[in-house]
Amino acid sequence: MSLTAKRASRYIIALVIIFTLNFVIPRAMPGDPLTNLLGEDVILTDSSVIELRSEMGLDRPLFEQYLDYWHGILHLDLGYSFHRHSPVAEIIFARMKWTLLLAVPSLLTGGILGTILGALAGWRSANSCQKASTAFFLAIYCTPPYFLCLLALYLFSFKLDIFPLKGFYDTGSAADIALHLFLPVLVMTLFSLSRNYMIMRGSVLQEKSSLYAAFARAKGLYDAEILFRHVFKNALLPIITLLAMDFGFILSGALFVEIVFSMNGMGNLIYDALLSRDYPVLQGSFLIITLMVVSANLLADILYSRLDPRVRWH
Amino acid sequence: MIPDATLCASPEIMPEAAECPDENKRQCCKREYSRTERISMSLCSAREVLRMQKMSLVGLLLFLSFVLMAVFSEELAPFDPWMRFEPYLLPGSEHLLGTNDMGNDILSELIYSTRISLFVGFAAALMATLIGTIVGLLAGYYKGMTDEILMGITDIFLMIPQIPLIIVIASFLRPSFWIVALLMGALWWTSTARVVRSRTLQVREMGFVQASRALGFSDLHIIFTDVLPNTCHVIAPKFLLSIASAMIAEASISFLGLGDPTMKSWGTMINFAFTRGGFINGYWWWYLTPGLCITLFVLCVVLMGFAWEEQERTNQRLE
Amino acid sequence: MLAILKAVDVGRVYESGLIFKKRYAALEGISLEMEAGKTVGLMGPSGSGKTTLGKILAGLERPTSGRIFFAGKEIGSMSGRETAIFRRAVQMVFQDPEGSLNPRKSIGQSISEVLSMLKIPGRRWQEMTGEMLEKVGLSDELLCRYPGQISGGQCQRVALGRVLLLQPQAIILDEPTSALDISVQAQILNLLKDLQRDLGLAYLLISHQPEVIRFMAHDTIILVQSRTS
Amino acid sequence: MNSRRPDDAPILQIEDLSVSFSTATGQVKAAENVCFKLYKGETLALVGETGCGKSVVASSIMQLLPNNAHIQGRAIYAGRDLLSLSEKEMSRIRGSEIAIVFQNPSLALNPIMRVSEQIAEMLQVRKGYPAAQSLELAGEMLHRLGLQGDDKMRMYPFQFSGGMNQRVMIAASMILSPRIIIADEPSKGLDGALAAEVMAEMARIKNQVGASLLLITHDLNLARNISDRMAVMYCGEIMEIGESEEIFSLPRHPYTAALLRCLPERGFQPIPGPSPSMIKPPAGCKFHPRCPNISEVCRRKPKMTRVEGRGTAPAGSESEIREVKCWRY
Amino acid sequence: MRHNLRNLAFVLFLSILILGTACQGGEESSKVVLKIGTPNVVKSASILGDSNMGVWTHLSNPTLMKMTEDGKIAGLTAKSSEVSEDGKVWKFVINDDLYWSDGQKLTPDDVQFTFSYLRDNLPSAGWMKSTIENISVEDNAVVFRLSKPYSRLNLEFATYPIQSRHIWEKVDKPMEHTNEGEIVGFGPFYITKTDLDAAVIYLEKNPYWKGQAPKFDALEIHTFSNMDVLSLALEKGEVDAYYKYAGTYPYASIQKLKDTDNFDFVETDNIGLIFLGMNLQKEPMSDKEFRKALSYAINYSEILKLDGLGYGQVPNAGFVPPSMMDFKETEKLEYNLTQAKSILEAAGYKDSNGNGILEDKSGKDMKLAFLTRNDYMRTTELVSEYMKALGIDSEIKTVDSSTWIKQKDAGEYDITVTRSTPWGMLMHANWGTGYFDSRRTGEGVLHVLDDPVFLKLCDDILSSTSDDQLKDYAYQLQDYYAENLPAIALYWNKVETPYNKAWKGWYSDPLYGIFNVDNFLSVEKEQ
Repeated sequence: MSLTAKRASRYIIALVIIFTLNFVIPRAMPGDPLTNLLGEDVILTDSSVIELRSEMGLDRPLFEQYLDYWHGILHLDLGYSFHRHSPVAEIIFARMKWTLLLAVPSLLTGGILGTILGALAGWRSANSCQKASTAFFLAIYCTPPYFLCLLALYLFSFKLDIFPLKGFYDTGSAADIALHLFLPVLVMTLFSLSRNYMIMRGSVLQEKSSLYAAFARAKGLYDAEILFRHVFKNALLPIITLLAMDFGFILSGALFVEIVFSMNGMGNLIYDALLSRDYPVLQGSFLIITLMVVSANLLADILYSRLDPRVRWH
Repeated sequence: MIPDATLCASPEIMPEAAECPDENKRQCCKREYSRTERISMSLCSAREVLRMQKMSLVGLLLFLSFVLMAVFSEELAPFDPWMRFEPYLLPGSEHLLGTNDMGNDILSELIYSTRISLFVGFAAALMATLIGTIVGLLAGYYKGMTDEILMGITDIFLMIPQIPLIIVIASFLRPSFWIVALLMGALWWTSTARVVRSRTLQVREMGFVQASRALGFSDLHIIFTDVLPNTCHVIAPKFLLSIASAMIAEASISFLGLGDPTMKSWGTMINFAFTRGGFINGYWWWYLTPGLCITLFVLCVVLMGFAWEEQERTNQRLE
Repeated sequence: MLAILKAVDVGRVYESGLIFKKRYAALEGISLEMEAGKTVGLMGPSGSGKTTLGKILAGLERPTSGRIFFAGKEIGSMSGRETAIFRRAVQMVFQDPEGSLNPRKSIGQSISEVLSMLKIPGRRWQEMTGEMLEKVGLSDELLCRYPGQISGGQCQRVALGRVLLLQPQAIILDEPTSALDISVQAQILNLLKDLQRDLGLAYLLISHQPEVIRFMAHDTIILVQSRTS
Repeated sequence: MNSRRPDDAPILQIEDLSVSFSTATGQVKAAENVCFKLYKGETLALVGETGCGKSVVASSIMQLLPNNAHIQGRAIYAGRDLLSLSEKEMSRIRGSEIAIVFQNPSLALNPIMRVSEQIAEMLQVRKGYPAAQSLELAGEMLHRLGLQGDDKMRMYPFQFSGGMNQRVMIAASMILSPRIIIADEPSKGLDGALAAEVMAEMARIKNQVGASLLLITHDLNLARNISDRMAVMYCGEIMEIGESEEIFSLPRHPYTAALLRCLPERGFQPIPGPSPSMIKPPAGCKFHPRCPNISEVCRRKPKMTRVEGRGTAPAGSESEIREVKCWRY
Repeated sequence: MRHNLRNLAFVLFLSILILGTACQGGEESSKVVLKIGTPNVVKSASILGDSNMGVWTHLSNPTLMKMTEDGKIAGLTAKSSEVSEDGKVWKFVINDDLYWSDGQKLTPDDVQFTFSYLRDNLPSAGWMKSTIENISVEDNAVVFRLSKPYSRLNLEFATYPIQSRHIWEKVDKPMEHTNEGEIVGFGPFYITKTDLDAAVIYLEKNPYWKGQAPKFDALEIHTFSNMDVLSLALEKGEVDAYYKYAGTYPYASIQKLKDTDNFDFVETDNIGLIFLGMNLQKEPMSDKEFRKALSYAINYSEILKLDGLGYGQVPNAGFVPPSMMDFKETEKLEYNLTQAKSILEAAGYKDSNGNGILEDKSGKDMKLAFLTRNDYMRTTELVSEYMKALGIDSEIKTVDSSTWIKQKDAGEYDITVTRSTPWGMLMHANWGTGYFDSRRTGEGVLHVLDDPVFLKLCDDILSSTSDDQLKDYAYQLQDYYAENLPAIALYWNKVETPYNKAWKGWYSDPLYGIFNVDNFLSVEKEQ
C-alpha cells in the first residue's frame, strides 16, 4: 500500500514537473509563434501583429498563461493551434491514431519476436545460426534509424516497386492502408526487435549463469524446458520496464519514419510544430506523450509486480 | 527508434524491489561461493569470455583505427577536405570516392569527419557518464532522502520525450557540436545513474566499505577510493554504449538539419548528400560511406561495450 | 578497573515506511562492560541484533535508547576531538574476511591509506607496516598482492593488522572466523589471543559458535530473538 | 543413523576421477584420482576444507560442470558410466535417479515461482502428472519436511528463511524418489542448530525412500553425526576413507589428525603452514610440507592403502573399510 | 513452452489481421488524372489560414487578376481594370460567365464581399485596412476607393483568391475555418477533398465552368515531406509533375530525371533570387565602400556553378533580375579580389597586426556575424571563404527559420544569405523594395534601408500610375541598388519544373509558376 502510494506520488510529482517544463521550454525558445504562421513573403502591419498576439494570448503575463495552461490540462483542453487552425486535442487525436497504428504493431511484434529470438540467442549463444542473427540485429541496432528507412524505401518502394512511396493510404481501403503501412511498420519492427533482441539476449545470458537455472538442470529439466519454464520469465522482468520507456520513444521517435514516408503522424506533427514554434501543439503532444509514457510506466509497474512476487510482497 | 534507450537498456534497470531491502534478505541474496567454485565458475565462462573477447578484439582494432583516423586526419587524407575540385566527380583514381557538390574530395571529407563525429560521441558520453556516475554514487551511497530526490529527478528525465527535447533545445541554442554533445550528455545520464546507484547500493554494504567506515575514513574518501573503483566496471560499458547512442543521435539530428553544418561530420555529410542530390542520383559512395562509418564505429563500440558487460557478468558471478 | 567501553540499557529501533510506519526493535535494553585485556563473548541466534550492538559500540550506529560510555564519558556528549579519539580507540573487524578488503586495492595500498589517514609521515610507513605485518604473522611479500590473490585467513590477518595500526583499546570482532575453515579459524583465534595478551586489548567477540566463545571469552552475553512491534 | 549393508554391490562407483580446469594462470587440478564407492542406503560424507575439490566431484557426477572442464575417470551408476552419457540421457537421470541439493538454497530456487510449483514441476515434466495431483504430492512432501499449510504452498522462495528454502530444495530433490541424493554443503549459511535439524530431516526422508546420500561438507561435526562413512579430501585427493566414528576416534592420516585438532573441542590447534596451491601442488604426498612426521619417502606419491580398523564390517568384505593415502601404512 | 505458444499465436493473429485486410482490390477508373507532387505540405485544411492550402485554391478560386508569362498584369476573374488619374480609385469589371461549383453564379458582390471580408478578418491583409477606404459594386464592376494612391493594387489582387459570399458569410473566424471536404470554387477545377492522412488534395472539374474546357478530368496534389521521396515518385511515375511555390526542382536532381528520358522541364527565369543581405544599420555593413569591396570579393561564377549548378547567370549590381518588368542593364557584378582589397584599403580597413584579418575602425579584428539557414549553407560557406580571402573573418550561425526571422528582426547579424520570392520581389513598390524598406515588417523581409532617397523612390513608385514614369523610377531604383549595394545578388537563377513527357502544353507564369488557371486549361495528356 505504502509502496504504491509512494510510487504514485513520485509519478505525480514527475508529471507536474514535466508539465511545467513543457510549458517553459517552448517559451524559452527564440522565435515567435507568429513567425512562420502566414507564409514566407507576407507582410504584416504592426496593428495586426498586436491583434494576433492578443488573440493567441501571448500578450498576457507568463504566470497567467501558466495558470491557464494548467486550467486547460485539468479540463482536457489542450488549447488551440493557430498554425493548424484547429483545437490541439483534435489535431493530436487525428494524428495519434495513425502513429499508434504504426507504432503498436511494431512494438508488439518487435517486443514479442525480439524477446523470443533474443532469449534463444542468449540461451544457445554458441550456435552459428544465433551468431548470424546476433550480427544481423546488432548491425540494425547500430544504424541510424532514418538511414535504414531511406534504404528500405529506396530498395523496396523504388527499386523493387513493391510498396508505395508515401502516406498512409491512397484509396483508404484496409488493404491499401496495410500496404502503405507495411514498410514503415517493418522498419520500426526491426528496430524494436533488434533492441529487445539485444537486451533479452544479455538478460538471458546473465540469468543463464544463475544458480536457479543450474538447479533446474540438476532437477532434470532439459534445455528449452529450463529456458521457457525458468529463465525466460526472470530474464523478461527488466525488459518490461524498458518496453514502457520505449513507448514514449516510439511515439515521438516515429519521427524519422514519418518524415521519410511522408506520413502525417505525431512525429511529423511535433517536428513541424517545432519548426514553426506552434506552442500549443508542441505542448499538447509532449503532454500526451508524457502521459502515455507515465501510464505505460505505471502499467509496467503493475505488470512487473504481477510477474515478480517480490515486488508485491515488499 | 531512439538509439539511447537501446543502449541504456541494459538489464540492470530493475525496480528497487529486486534489491533486498532489509538485512536478512540481503544476506540471503548474497552469493557465497567457495574458492573452487569460483574458479570453476570463472572457467565455465572462460570460453564464452574468450569468444566475446575475440569479438571485442575486432571491435577494439576497428575502434583504434577510427581513433587513428581522427588523430592523423591530415596525414591520411589525400586532400584538404575544403579544397575544391570539379563537383560531382564519380569515383576514380584521383578521387577514390569522387567529389561532393562543392567539389570536395569525399574520401578526405570522410576521414576528417571522424574527428567531429568521434568528438561528439566522446563528449556526450563523457558528460552523461560524469553526471550519471555522480548522481548514482550519491544516491546509492547516502540512500534515504538524497536517493529519493535524485532518483525522482532521474525518473523525470527518463519520462521526458528526449529526442523532441533535444531537437527543441538544439534549435533553441544555435546548433554547434558542443551544444549537441552537452545536451545529449545532460539528458542521457539517467541509465548510467541507475546502474551506478544499484551497484553502489551493493558496494556500500560490502565488508570493505564498512571496514573503511569503521576505520574512520571520510565519506568522500570512501566514495572515491572504495566505491568508485568498484563501480568502474559497470560504468565503462555504459560509457562505451553512450558513445554509440550519441553518435547515432548526432547523425539523426544532422539529418533533420539541426546539426552544425559548418563542421564536417558524418552526420552533416549524409545530410548534404541527401539535400544536394547524392541520394537521388545514387551516389552511394557519398551517402553510404559515412553511414557505414557510423554503423561500423557504433558497432565496434557496442561490441566492446557488450564484451565488457559480458565480462562484468562473469565477474559478478565470482563476487 | 575502569571499563574502556560501557553500554547501559542500549536499544535500537528501526522504522520503515513513509506514512504507515513499521517499527522493528533490533535491540532492547542491553548493558555490558568491556575491560582491557578481557573478552566479552556475545551469542545469539541470527537476527537477534548482535551485529547491531557491535556497530553501536563501535560508534557506527546510534542507539535509539540507552547510553554508551567510553573511558567514563558518554559518547553523545563528547567534543569533536574526543569523538575522534573514541572512534580511533574502538575498532571493528567484520565477518567476511575477503570482503573487508577493497578488491581493487593491493594489500599495500589498503594499509598505506590508513597510514596516510593517520597523517603519519611517509618515511615511517615502511617501518610501521613491517611491524604490523609481524604482529599479525604475515610476510611483506603480500603487500603487492590483491585481496583476491590471498587466502581468507590472510585477508583476515590484514584486516586485523589495519585495525591495529590505529592502536585501538577495544576491538569489536563480528564473527571473525565464521567464514573460515576450521584450520584457519584455529590460527586466527590463537592470533587474537596472543594480540590481546601482548597489547591488552578489550574484545567484544560476536559468534554463534559456543565453542569459540568458550575458548575466547571471559564473560558471555546471550541475546535472545528480539520482537517486532 | 543408518547402518550400512556392506555386502551390497555399490550403487555408485567412482573410479579414478580427475578433474582439471585450464585458467590463465595454469592448469587447476581440482580433483585427482578420486575413487570411492557409495552403497545402497548409506550416507557417505566427503569432507575437506574450502577448495579441496569436494564440490567438483559432486558436480562431475551430475555432469553439471561447465564443458570446458577436463574430466577423466568413470562414475559407474547402474552399469553405465555417467560421465559418458549425453546431455539428454543425463537429464533423464538427474532428479529422477540422482538428485542434488545445492548450497545457497535461496538462490537456487527460481525467485518468481511458487515453491510448490517448483516441486510439482518435476512430477509434471518427468512423470506427466496433471497439475493438481502433482501439487498435492508436492504439498505432501513439504508437509513431511515440516512445512505444512496451504499458505506455505503459495509462498515464494524470498518469503522463506534459508532453512525453509533448504527444505524446499530437499523436497524438490526427493519428490521423484531418486536412488542417490547428493547434498552439496547443505548446511552452509545455516545456523548450527538449524543445519542439524534440516540434515536430520533429510536423513529421515532419505531413509524413507531408501536412497543413498553423498554428503559434501566442510563441517566435520555434521559429517560425524550424519554419515556412516567419511572420506577426507585434501587438495583434490582423498586422503583417508573409513567409518566416520572410527576416523574421529582414531585418525590415521596425519592430515585428518591435524584437521581434527583444529576442532574447537580439541583446542583449536592450527595446522602449521599455508594451504597448497591447486595449480602447482606439492609433489608426492600433497600434505608433506605441513606434515609433522615427514620423511624422505613422502616426496613420492603414496598409494591408497587398506588398513585394518576396528570397524563393524566383517573383515574381507568388498568395501573399502579403512583406506589411507600415506606412506606410514 | 506455454508462453512461447501463446506469443506465437498472437503474432500469427496479427499477421493474419494485416494480410486479411490486404486482399481487397482497388477500383479501376478511366479518368485522366494529372498528379502533381509538391514539397509544400498542407498542415491544415484551412484555405485562408494555411499558406500552402491558399496556393492550391488559386485554381478553384482564381484571383481577380493574373500575371502573364511576360510579367504583365491581366484580368482573370476581372475582365479588365482601370485606375483613376490620382491612383486612388480602382475599378475592376468582373467576368459574367463564372459559376460556383454548386451552380450559383459568381457576382461582383462575391468579389466585394471577398475583399471586405479579407480586410476585416485576415491578418496578412492588414494593409487593406489602411489603404482601402471603400469597396462598392457598380453594375458588373467592383470599385475600390483608396485613402492614398496605390498603383499596384492590380498586382496585389493577383494573389487573393475570390471566395463566395454565400459560403463565407456564415464563417466568423476565417483563419480557423477548416474544411476537408468539398470547397466551393468557380475555377475550372474545384477542391473535392483534402486528405491530410493520405497527403493528397483532390480537385475535380467544375461542372459549371463555362470557359475553355480542361483537357483532363481531375487533378491530384500529392504532398511529400521528404524531397528525395518526391524525386523517386516522379521518376517512378507516381506523380506527373513537380510544383513548389516560389521554388525550383533541386538542380542536383535534374540530371537524374533527364536520364530517364521521360521528363521535360519548364524553364523560366526566376523573378526571385539568392542574395546576400546585410545589416545596413551596423558597422561595417553600413559603409558603402565596404559593401562595394565585398561585392568584388565574391566569385559569382563559382557560386553559380556550385550552388546553382549553372542554372542561372551572374547577376548585375542592380539586383533586379532581367525577368522583371522594366529591367535596366546595370554593371555586371565582378570577381576581382585585387580591386576589392584596394577599395578596402582606401576606405581605411587595414590589417595592421598582420594576422591576415582586417581590423575595424576601432582597431579590433573584424569578425562578422554571418546568420544563415541550413538551406543556404553551401552558399554561406563559399561567401564566408571569399570574405576570408579578403581578410574578413566571419562566424557562421546556422539557425532554423523561426530563429532566423527573430534574429534578423532584432538586427543580431551583420550579413546573411537569403532568397527573395517572386511575390516578394513584386510586393511593396516592386523591384525588391519590399525587402529593404525599413518601414515594413514580414517574415522574409530585411527592412534595413532607411535612406530617404530610397524611401522617397518607393513612395513615388507606389503613387505613380503612368507606365513611363514607372519605368523611369524603376531605372532610378536599379541605379540606386547598383550604386549603394543594399544587398548583393549572388546569382539570378532559373526555375526548373519537371513534368512527364506524357503531358504537354505546359505554361508557367512568373508569380505562381505552373500553378495557374491557364496552365491547367492548356495541359493535356498525349494519347
